[in-house]
Amino acid sequence: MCYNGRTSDRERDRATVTLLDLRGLTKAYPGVVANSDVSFSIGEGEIHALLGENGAGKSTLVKTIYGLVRPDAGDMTLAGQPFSPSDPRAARGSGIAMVFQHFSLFDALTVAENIALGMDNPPPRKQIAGRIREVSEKYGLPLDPDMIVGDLSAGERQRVEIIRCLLQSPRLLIMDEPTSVLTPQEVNILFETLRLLSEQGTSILYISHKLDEIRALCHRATILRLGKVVGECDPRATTSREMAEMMVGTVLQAPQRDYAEAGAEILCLKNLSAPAPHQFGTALKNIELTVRAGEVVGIGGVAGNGQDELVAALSGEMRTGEGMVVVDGASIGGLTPNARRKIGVCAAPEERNGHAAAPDMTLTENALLTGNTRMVLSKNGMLDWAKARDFADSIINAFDVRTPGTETTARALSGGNLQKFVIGREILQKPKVLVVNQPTWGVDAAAAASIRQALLDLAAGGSAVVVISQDLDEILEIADRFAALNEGRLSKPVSTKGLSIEEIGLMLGGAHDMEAAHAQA
Amino acid sequence: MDINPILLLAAVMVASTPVLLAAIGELVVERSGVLNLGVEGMMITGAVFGYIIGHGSGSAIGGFAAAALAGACLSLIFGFLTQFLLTNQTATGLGLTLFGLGLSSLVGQGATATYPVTVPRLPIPLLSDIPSLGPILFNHDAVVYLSILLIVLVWFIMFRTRAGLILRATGENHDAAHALGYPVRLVRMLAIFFGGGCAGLAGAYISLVRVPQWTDGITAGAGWIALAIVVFASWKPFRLLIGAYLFGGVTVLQLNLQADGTLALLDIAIGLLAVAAAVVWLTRSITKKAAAPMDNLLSVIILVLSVVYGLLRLAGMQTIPIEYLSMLPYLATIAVLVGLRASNAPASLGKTFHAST
Amino acid sequence: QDKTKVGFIYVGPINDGGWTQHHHHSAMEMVEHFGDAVDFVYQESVPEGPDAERAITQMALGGADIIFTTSFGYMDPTINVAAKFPDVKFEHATGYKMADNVSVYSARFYEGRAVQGTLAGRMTQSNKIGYIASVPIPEVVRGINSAYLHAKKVNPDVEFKIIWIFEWLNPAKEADAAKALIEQGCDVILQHTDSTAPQQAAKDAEGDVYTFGQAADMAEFGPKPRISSIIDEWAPYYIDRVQAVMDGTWSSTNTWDGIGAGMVGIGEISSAVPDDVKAEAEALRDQIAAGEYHPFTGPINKQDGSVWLAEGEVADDGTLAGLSFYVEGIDGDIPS
Amino acid sequence: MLRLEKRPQPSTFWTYAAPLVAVVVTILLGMALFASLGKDPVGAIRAIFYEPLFGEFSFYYRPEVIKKAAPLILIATGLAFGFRAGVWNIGAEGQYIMGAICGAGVALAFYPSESRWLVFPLAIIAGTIGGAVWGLIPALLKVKFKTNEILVSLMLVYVAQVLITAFSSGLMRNPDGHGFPGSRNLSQYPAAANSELFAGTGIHWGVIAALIAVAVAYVILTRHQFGFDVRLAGQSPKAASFSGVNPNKLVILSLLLSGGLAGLAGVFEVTGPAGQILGSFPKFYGFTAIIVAYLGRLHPVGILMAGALMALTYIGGEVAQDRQQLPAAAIMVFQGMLLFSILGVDVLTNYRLRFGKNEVR
Ligand SMILES: Nc1ncnc2c1ncn2[C@@H]1O[C@H](COP(=O)(O)OP(=O)(O)OP(=O)(O)O)[C@@H](O)[C@H]1O
Ligand SMILES: Nc1ncnc2c1ncn2[C@@H]1O[C@H](COP(=O)(O)OP(=O)(O)OP(=O)(O)O)[C@@H](O)[C@H]1O
Ligand SMILES: [Mg+2]
Ligand SMILES: [Mg+2]
Repeated sequence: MCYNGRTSDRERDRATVTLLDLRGLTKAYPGVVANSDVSFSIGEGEIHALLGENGAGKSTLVKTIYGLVRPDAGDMTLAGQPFSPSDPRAARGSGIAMVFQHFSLFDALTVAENIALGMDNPPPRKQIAGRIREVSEKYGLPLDPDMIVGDLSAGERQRVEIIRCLLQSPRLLIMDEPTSVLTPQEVNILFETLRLLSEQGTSILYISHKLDEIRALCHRATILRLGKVVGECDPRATTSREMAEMMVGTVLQAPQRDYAEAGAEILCLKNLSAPAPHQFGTALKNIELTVRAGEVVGIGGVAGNGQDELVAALSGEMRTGEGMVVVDGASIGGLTPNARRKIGVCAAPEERNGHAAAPDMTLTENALLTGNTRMVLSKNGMLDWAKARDFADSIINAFDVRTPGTETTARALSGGNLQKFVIGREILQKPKVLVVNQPTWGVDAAAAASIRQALLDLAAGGSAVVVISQDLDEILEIADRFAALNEGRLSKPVSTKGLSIEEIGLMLGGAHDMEAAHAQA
Repeated sequence: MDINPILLLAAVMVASTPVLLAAIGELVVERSGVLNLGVEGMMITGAVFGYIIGHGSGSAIGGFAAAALAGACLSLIFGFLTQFLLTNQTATGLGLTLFGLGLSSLVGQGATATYPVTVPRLPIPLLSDIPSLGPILFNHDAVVYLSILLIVLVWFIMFRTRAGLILRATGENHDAAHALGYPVRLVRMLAIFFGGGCAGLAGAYISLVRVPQWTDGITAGAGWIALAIVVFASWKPFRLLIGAYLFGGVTVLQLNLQADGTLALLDIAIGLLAVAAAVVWLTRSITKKAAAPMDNLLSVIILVLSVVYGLLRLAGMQTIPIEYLSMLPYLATIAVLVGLRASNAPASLGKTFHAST
Repeated sequence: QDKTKVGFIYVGPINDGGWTQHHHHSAMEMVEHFGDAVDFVYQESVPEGPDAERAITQMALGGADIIFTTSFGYMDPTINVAAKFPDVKFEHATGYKMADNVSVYSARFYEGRAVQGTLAGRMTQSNKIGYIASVPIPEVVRGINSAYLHAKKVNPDVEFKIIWIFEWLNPAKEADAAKALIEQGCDVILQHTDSTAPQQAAKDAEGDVYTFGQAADMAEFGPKPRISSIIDEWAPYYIDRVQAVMDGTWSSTNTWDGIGAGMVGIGEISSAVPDDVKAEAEALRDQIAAGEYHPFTGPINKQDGSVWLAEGEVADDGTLAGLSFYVEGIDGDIPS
Repeated sequence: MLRLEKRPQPSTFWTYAAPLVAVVVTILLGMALFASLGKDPVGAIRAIFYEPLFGEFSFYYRPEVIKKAAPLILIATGLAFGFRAGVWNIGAEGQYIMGAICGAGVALAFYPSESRWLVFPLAIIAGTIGGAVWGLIPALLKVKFKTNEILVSLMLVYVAQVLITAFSSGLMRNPDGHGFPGSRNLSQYPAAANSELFAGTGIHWGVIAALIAVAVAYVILTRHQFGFDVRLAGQSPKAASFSGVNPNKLVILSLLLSGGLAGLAGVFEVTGPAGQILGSFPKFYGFTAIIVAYLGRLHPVGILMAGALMALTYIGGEVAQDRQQLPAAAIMVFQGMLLFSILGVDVLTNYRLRFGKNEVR
């Protein structure tokens, strides 16, 4: 049940005292109004969700609260006092803490140093390690203060961020998409922590695209669309579908699929092992996998367990030993990316800006980035720009990429649109084998649905598709078989029919991650 | 052999001081994530201002202060361009060197050789009383000690204080530092300013103590060496000391070998180097520390070269072509760069930072 | 226009304290001598090679009547430009290529080195004499040989330690070289480089270390460490040649003058030198000036022991101009 | 408050307007500098920018500008590839010197051959190879040992300088040179001379090579796979490796290329304008070319114009020295200012200057 603009009675009971009140916040960027007249309030001890599709303005709003963005208009009050932080330190001084999704850890520094940097009056050097251990044990988030952050797994890094906030005993804790790199077990531990904090009176502003989480955790949700508040609801009493439709303003369609008979074996990984490509990488260990024509294999796992390396080993960015990667009976482990594309092996890595696509290049150039071999966009090394532009155009049309045209830089596209472009670019090359990593990461529901549909259609056309994802719902939705990646080892694939999230969680061996950290702590 | 090794050591300390001073400044700059290739330009500007003001005021301290200020002011041009106008750091740094060389020559036109001001020596109590060694090694001018003190100070601030932590964080990931509310540009401007000041001091040490006089181009490439040494030291303060003394050592050794006319000193130096290399190689092989295969390689290269040298000596080689000896410091730097590998670089080094609010 | 336009091309800045400064100084004396009758232009810090050719051409285009190019490296450019401007007179210092409108001039600095060698041989206590050499050209080699021969003559025990720095002016390197020499026991330092850095190093050294001014008198370092000097005296020559242009009597000549003609000056021998030694050196100077004595008079052997000049034989100018070997007794090799 | 706001796309207007604004800014700053030195500011600027091109003696200066610009353009064009690919070769000076040494060495080895069709081409090839090999050293060390190429290439500059000084008084000394350092004059050795092709134009083979290099570089950068790979690797290395670009190959190729072109410039210089191997062989073309490369925004056509501008300030600077008795150092300062303002004003191409608060749409 939804309320447009009105607060429910139940909420009024709960949030008797308002902690933070936003009135008419507006922030414009060149060509886009990120926040337009945004008003709502957060009560003390309330867990408040902020929902919206990509680019709706959620991050901009919380950055405003944290003093990183200065609004063009509007004002805030914190516990009744006017509040306009000039920088994050001022915000922290007023009791606001924030867990960022990106850009807030320093790989070369230790956990203790990272945490000290996030506090304004950190305990002295000698005591901080003790305080970290204390807090991390209290909330069940084990962490070794002397570790170098670059060596930590993604889950552990998230813990660093969270503990950094907890050490400051904030009045308002802001979390911008904190769970995307956590295992279900870790998510449970986090939620317990948040509930505990909430009971102790800490308010929490929680941003996530995972609506089930919101429903399980939050007391109230504010929904943004195109920078404006379009509604408010009680997530516990609203279905995910309803919330998603509010976010996008249209009716959603679940992907269609027919479980076709799998065809001949196309991709075969035999005892695939490879050393870690760099200091902070993961080694691949004895991976065995076969993928048949028309089949989608989903590979789950917490980030940093070898996903990037597996994609690299398949795409050709990383070469492997003879016979480890076999396509149609031929070993391709020593081939370059372009040689692999030639025989029909395409890939889309996770990081779209800077890996799958070059941010400062135009879409035409980005189409050329992988399309050259299969689409024959050059002759004797001389590039055929007209042909490349046509290819880019066809991707834009086929995948509904919202952009002014092919000569726009990739950087100017929103994340979701760029992701559609990247996936579209590979799919239009009609690959025999397609490997994608996090195809819908940070992508809004509508765009995610169309990407998943495209992957299914590709498989239906007889290709072998490997989808690596941390979004287990996504895997259950589109994969025929599932395998879990853990510390560079791949579990035995099982059929997804009848598989539950809980079973998958166990398969991921999420527990091992915790144990390892416990052992060190 | 007419070479006195202790005197040689003392000469090395003096010869290395300018490079050391400039390098410690640049180390701080690079740790904050900025690559300033204009060290040579700031250094020579410091040299000319230090010289002129030092003579004008008759005070060495005045000269050094003016030099530090001049170097620092020049560095602000670089800071403004790279931090506020977001220009490419490599090109701007090279431009700063060009500009500094021109400016110093312009300013120095009236500065003819006059009687230099004296920089007092500062014998270290007790240590300077050690017979034969003491008066030579522990009786330098104040700036030699200052350079060593600065190293300790920079190390302490960088690794033991919050300000240092913020500096390192800025160099490591400027976006994260910004997100946490640290003033990235301010931190970098301060680091650049400090680096400029150190380079200025270094220049003044050349024009007021080491030479001491003013001529166009007097720094003669020392600023570039300082840059090399920062990388050589893997951005670690104490390793700077090794790098600078090694470099100064080869320079001084080269001149001494020419004057000596025999290769006795080179025999000793190469002998010691070979022993050191053998020890490193043996300990590595025994402990099987695979983490540093390059150290091993370097050791083996040194050993092989030493053996070749030894054979040539046994075959009756009496001299080596001196004009080629001048290449030694540069080749040694390359060898060290290969041996130590430039790891550990601040992750944001040389990248442009722009935050939108 | 009846003014005579005189141009100078310098290799260094006019305040380098050495070579260029003295050419400029002499040029100014010449200007003073003629007053309004001459128009004086100069260009400093002109790199040798193609840049020099342009600078000289520019001056010729600008209407110069006579152009002095004051560095050896200007030889080919001077010849090239001279071919294009037959009406302009050119004077090239220290070179050997001549043309109808190109004269060459140089000084017999080795005469001064003989006096220095004598003083050095007498003044050294350690019998070790340091020599900071610049670029291995015949002029420098002549200087080393001349100084060594005369030091050896008055003190058979002397030993020369030579450091080549391959530059004419690099104060930092000169200072380091001087320090290295002093640390190795040299108590007299001769230099064929242009800065006062060696003087300063000698002054800072413990005990007495003696030096000599080079190109300039460097009197500010007297009476100790600087005990005498070789001074470049170009002014009389410049006045002479410009006068010749004014008179229309200029012709292409090859001038190689020494102490006698006043092109090489011996700076005041300071009070640090005992009177008898001073007298001995001055006697040598006067003998050379009078043409009674030539510093390269046999018997002199080459470094390898072979005979160069037999008893009483005097070196001819041709051999001297291209001198490229050490005399017997000097250790080490000339870099080549 | 003044703020910079990143443009989604670089501004076309400012791409062309920025250099002009920068030149105007530099002229104003320069006039202030010259006035403060007690010189006639207008006269000095006129001497620098006008005299060489249109003044009384422009018939002489124009060819000189061309001669001066050619090596700068040639070297900068090569460097642009590396800089675009993120390979920081700042040792072009050394590669340029090695090109001269190797080219001259081969030419001298055939002395006194009269076969122009043998000696000159061989010298050119040897010079190119010499420069390329000198560039290959930092490339190989980077690929094999991850050594920083900025520093290695720079150190090799000093080694090359020692070598040319040593060779000029040793190995390559002119046997008929009266014991003076310096090789035989190659410009007076017809089989090896790189002389003017059309009398009085200043155009020699090096100028032709520079123009060809610019044209070829333009085509490669805009139309060829290699140029695309170079740009891709420079802008985003990970995307490049995903695309199939081999970063090691790129490091080696771009250093070979920039080294080779620098070597080529060196051999044209030593057989032409400079004439001989000498300690004072015209230096700094290699360093100045870095500046030229950036002034030209790493674009071949931009480099062509930047090289010409830089050469103009050199020649014009000498005119100003001659006419206004402006010190040589003042010209260096002026060049520094020019570089600073061109780099600084360029910010407007990628960013928009905003005063005060954002306007709400
Ligand atoms: N720091 C920045 N500077 C300039 N523009 C930026 C910046 N950050 C984001 N943008 C602009 O924001 C837009 C896309 O933002 P972002 O990548 O966060 O996607 P998004 O808004 O989350 O969209 P999506 O729904 O597709 O994920 C682009 O137009 C980009 O140019
Ligand atoms: N620094 C910036 N400069 C220019 N535009 C920006 C900037 N930051 C954000 N924007 C714009 O503001 C809009 C809102 O971005 P914001 O990051 O707040 O979205 P979001 O709701 O957090 O999206 P997501 O779900 O992807 O995190 C974006 O579409 C983008 O166009
Ligand atoms: Mg987004
Ligand atoms: Mg966001």
